[in-house]
Amino acid sequence: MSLTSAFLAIVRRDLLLAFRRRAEMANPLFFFVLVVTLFPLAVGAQPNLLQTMAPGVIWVSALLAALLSLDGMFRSDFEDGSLEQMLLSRHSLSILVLGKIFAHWLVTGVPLMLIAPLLALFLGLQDTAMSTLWLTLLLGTPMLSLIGAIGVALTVGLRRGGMILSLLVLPLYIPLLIFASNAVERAASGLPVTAQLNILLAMLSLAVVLTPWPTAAALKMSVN
Amino acid sequence: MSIIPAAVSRFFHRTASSPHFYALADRFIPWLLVIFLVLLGFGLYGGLYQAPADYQQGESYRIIYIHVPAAWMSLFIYVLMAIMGAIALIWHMKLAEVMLISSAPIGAAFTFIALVTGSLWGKPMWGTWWVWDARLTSELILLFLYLGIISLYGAIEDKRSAARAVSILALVGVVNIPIIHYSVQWWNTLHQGPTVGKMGKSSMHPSMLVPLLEMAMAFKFYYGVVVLQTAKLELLKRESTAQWVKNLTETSE
Amino acid sequence: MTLEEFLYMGGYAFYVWTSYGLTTVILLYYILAPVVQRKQLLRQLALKQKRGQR
Amino acid sequence: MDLSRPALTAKNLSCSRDERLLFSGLNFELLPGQLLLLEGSNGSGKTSLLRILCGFRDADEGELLWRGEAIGDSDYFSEMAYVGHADGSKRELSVAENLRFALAINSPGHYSIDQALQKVRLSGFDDNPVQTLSAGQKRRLSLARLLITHNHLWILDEPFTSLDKGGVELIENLMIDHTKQGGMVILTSHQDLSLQHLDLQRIHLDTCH
Repeated sequence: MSLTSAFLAIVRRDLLLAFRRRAEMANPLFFFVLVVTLFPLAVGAQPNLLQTMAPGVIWVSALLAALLSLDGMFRSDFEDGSLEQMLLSRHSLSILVLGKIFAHWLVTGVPLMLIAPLLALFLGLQDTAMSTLWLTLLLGTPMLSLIGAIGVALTVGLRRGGMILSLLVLPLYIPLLIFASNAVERAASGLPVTAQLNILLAMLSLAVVLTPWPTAAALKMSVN
Repeated sequence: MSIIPAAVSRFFHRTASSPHFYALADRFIPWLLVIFLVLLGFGLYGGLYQAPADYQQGESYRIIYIHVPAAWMSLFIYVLMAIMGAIALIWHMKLAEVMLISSAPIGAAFTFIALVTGSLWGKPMWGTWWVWDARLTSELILLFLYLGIISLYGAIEDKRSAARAVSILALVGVVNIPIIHYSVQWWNTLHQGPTVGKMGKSSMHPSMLVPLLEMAMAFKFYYGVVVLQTAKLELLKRESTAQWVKNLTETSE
Repeated sequence: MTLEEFLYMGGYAFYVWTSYGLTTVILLYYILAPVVQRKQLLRQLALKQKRGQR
Repeated sequence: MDLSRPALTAKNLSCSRDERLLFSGLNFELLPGQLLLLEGSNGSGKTSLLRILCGFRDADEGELLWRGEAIGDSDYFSEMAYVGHADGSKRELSVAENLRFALAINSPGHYSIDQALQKVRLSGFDDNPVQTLSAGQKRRLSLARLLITHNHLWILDEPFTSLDKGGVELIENLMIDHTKQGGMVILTSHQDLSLQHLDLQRIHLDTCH
């Protein structure tokens, strides 16, 4: 019982913090919209081209936006000593870490999902693909936070960890990118996508179970 | 610690002590080098001279004798690094850390070789230097994983923390490699990309297959030599103030 | 097969020999670099030690 | 709790940083009710030793025992608390919110949040965001965390910095209370302690080679 309450306490705390820093919180979201906007400007506004590119563009932008938001996941806890206190908590760090990741998803992943229909509209994505885009974002964005957490935990002690963070995390995002954008693509052409969604679901369950351990271990290393 | 019999753990700690390892490496290196050179000789002779030309690809297929063994090595070394990482994390064995970090550059080098030779092989086959073929794409991602490890190790100043970070990353990477591999392969069949050669091992004639295996073995022994040499250097760097290093510098004068 | 034929590689000489050449250079570098660097390091350490003794 | 048996035992600890040996062969025993003061010049490894005691770092050699067991196997970590250079409080959250979070991830101790705030003379500040507090008040807030959570051993890194005379006295009184109840304190300090009537042990790290 107290384990759940510790988990909830950390989620509540991080949500409260995000709310008090809401100006910062919106930045990755603006970034997401901005990157998507750049594509029509760069490749031209032919509706056909944009329509075929839409799933890939949205997912690559989501990846980059998540990457941008990752740095804040442990940074302030590391700098103000909260992380040390969490290490000394009587609960295992991986549970607290899972709470932090969950909160991070709530404040970064969920907004991405909410704004995605607008971007789909910008790019002229078929209406039939909309629900699949939503589902892939629902299954995929938590993975962005989970996998990203390992990278942040490894680099949080570095003065300029941002570059290395992207080098560490982006290759690990590749399977997600492949399956998610493919699912949307298939849905757009009216094909069934259950296989892709099942794979994403399996990957998400695996990530939920496996990523807190290396993240906790990496945080211990970083606090050292 | 308790799961391991005391004798085994004593053996490990004795072998794992730096001066002991240093001396042991010195004893092994010449042998590994000789075996490497012999295998290399056989492999090159068989692959470049004895084996007949491929009926479809002509002589260009001979790049296979470095491309495929290098690709195998790139994966083999990464898996070894993850094993070293696990040992380093569980038993805090300094030597495993050293071996892990000594393996990274050579693993990256093999990955790079596999990429470049794949491209050189692909040019006459496809007419372009780069095609998003499944093996080449996986190999490219693997190169990124190696570069991540190398740059993370370089970025963390305290080398003990750095070794721990790299161990974690190698383990995370090794869990992801099969997922990446299959996702890329799946993506590739979907987009109907071309593939290098026809690599059905069973269909390969023995006169072609044997040199390939000889080269693969040769590369493993080569890796053995390099990793021991690099580990020796790394140990000296890390323990430059230790007494055994001081003794060593005196005798080398 | 003459030497020329062998080197010609059925018209693929450039691709085959570039592959083998590049691999040779890389492998040689990685086997020699640690040896050279270790000798340098040992020399430096010996120097430091001598300076320390005086 | 057996008061005559050492609670924390350090055996032959050594630590080096960036190839420089900070200390080696360090032994000590800490009995319930005792206070251990770590002294030494800057860079002598005081902070490193504290971090080893907190389990953030591993010692290069040696072991730490809590009531006779290796600290990793014992319930050491639920019986100790640490206040370091960084406060460990969130600037954007209020005093009470910070303490409630600390309570949620630890076991409750002797004092309620209100009592603790009174003890560290922060009552009435419950709803103030931490970023509006002065440096000394922040420090006292982190001490309040020691009071509301369950612990026997306090590890304090330079607890007297940025405190005025009253603040120093306050911490000293807290430490006296804590040790009287059988608690222990390990701390580093530049200032000399005026605590003659405490069971005080000193370790000078510059001499530990």
